[in-house]
Amino acid sequence: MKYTILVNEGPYQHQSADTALQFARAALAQGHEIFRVFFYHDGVNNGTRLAVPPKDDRMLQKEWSELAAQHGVDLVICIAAAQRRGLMDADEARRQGLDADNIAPGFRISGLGQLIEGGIESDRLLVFGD
Amino acid sequence: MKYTILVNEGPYQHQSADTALQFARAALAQGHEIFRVFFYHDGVNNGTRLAVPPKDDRMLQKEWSELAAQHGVDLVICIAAAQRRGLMDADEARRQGLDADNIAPGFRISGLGQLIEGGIESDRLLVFGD
Amino acid sequence: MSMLHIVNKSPFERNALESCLGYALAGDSILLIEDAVVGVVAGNRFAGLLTAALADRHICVLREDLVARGIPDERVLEGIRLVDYAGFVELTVENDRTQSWL
Amino acid sequence: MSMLHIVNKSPFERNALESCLGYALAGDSILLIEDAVVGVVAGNRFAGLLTAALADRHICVLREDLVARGIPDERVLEGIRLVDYAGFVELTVENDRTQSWL
Amino acid sequence: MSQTKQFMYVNRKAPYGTVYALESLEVVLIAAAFEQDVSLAFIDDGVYQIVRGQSPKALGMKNFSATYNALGDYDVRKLYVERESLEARGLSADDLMPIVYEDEDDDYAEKPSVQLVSRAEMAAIMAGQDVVLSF
Amino acid sequence: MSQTKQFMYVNRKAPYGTVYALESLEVVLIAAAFEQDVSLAFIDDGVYQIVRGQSPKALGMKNFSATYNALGDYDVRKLYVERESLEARGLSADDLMPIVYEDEDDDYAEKPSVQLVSRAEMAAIMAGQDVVLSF
Repeated sequence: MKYTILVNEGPYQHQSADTALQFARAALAQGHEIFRVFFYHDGVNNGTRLAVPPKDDRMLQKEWSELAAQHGVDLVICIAAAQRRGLMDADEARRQGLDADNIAPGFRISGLGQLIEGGIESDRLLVFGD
Repeated sequence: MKYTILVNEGPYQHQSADTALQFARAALAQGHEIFRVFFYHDGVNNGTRLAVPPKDDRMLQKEWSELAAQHGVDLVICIAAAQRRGLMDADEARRQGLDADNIAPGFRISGLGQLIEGGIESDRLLVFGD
Repeated sequence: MSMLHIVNKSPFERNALESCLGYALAGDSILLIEDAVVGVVAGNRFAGLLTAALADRHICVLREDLVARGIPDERVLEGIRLVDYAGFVELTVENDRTQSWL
Repeated sequence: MSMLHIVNKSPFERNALESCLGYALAGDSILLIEDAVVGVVAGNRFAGLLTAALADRHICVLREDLVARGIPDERVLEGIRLVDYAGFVELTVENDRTQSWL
Repeated sequence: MSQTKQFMYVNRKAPYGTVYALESLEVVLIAAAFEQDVSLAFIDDGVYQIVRGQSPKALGMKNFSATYNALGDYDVRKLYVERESLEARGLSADDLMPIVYEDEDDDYAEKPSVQLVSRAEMAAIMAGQDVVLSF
Repeated sequence: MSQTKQFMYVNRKAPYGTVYALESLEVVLIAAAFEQDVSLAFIDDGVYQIVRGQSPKALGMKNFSATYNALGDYDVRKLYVERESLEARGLSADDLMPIVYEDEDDDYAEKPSVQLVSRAEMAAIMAGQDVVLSF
């Protein structure tokens, strides 16, 4: 099976990102393909590299980056949602005249069309949110 | 009256930050004092300077900065909640070995004691959240 | 000594209003803001509950949030008072304490 | 052609489970995850609703979320199937589509 | 991407209190360009998204409700509203915006995009979808 | 800051599904240092925060429930649990963690911090607070 996963909430505040990650790992372990994980709404906040959670807690942002590195999963952050909330890659920060960026490795910023494409190309589209 | 306001949600996703801002302005207009606005949970995400919302929409992060500039309101971001979620000032970023920071003007990062102090020192503590 | 209870979620979606009404004492005030304002429309499923509460508690609704959602003043259940943000501030002055039902 | 309905909120707090049960058709599956798992405890206020739904629909609960919240297997309402994350994936394979009741 | 799939957007939340209604609409507008079969469901508090007379100006928010009127131009013509949800909220069809589309097969006559359906009818429509997106 | 105020932390949400339970507890721990009169209320799904046997390890989350046991050492000794909320959930007092404190005025005898109260009693306790914090 080919999956696209939609994540609508940021890390920690809601369990959605945790559940999405665990689901993705379980699907990969069974030999399924994760075509794409799309981060929308506050979900874009999963893609920051500036988080430093307590040492005895999980670091969700890094776990996503590892998932991308180990399994080649495509992690896409919605550009419109990211702009509202202050998630930026270097290119976008330059274009907007901002003095910093904060996106984590393995994530890329793109448009909502990537979500629709995921829905068309995948056998299943799963939504995790609040 | 002296108020402390607690904001538990980030900008846009929930109306909480809008309501808190409107309440603060209405209170100031009546001659009341806002002792402090404390940002906790996802509320810390109100304090980013990297947001670029659509031109036809409000820019909440900047409205907070303006409230601080115009009325001297103390905007405090909880450090523990900020670290989990990737909100950093320059000092904290340096301490954590990070290559960027993203805090907006008028905000400062401090501990939860600032919230309790607000509750003790103020006549009213109002909570805005999800 | 009275409490201002603030409810910000639709009673159709969450249990916050019902919990709040179970705790608000006689003389307390309840202010509905944000999505909670959809609860005050006359003839809806919560009209009976609110009417009963009005017997000994004050219920107010934030007009800016009503207007945003297209609910005209005349659709608001009888007995519920409309306030603006200035009135919201006044409610926090008139009552000794506030409690948000998040 | 069957649907996997996913509910992640406590039925005590939100209306998602009740809405979902109003839409799930005979043969559909309903999976309770995250805070929704508190809904499956035998003897709670939703036991009757779930028992009725079990007549023609499958109801599953994510065990990792039950364990996190201190709910032992033996407290789960009769007829509800416990699955782990691997079982969650299998449910998305067995059903043709999924719908999350956010 | 030659297949055509049935995409349904399920809206269960009131507008303005959260961003879901607005950002859901933004997805629908993008989705229209992909030439899939798109429909929208408004149930529970989602019916408030298409209530007439919305005016969030005093909140400092954008009034995006007019955009629903433009959906017809994007070939999004199926907006299903659950009757039971309206009734529980003291609302009727008269409280909804008159959203229409122009039917090119009928001399561009304006036809209503909004269809009131019962919960049972809505459940049947949902069951026929390939992809269900909820926000 | 010479006044002593009554602070109440109202917990209405289950743990782990959201961060509120954990971050609320973090506030309570800090608040203890300010020598105010602190109490906690567990109502609605909040009662699940102090249910025994929590084990979120498989979720990759920290099990912070043991921290409630340490509250006594911080002079936080008033944990009120609403009986009606337990009953609606098929729970009883036996399902809760045995949270205790040491009473220094009674030869450091261990005494229960958790008190089951009715909704009416809880409402009266709430009405006596100066500051009510809900997350």
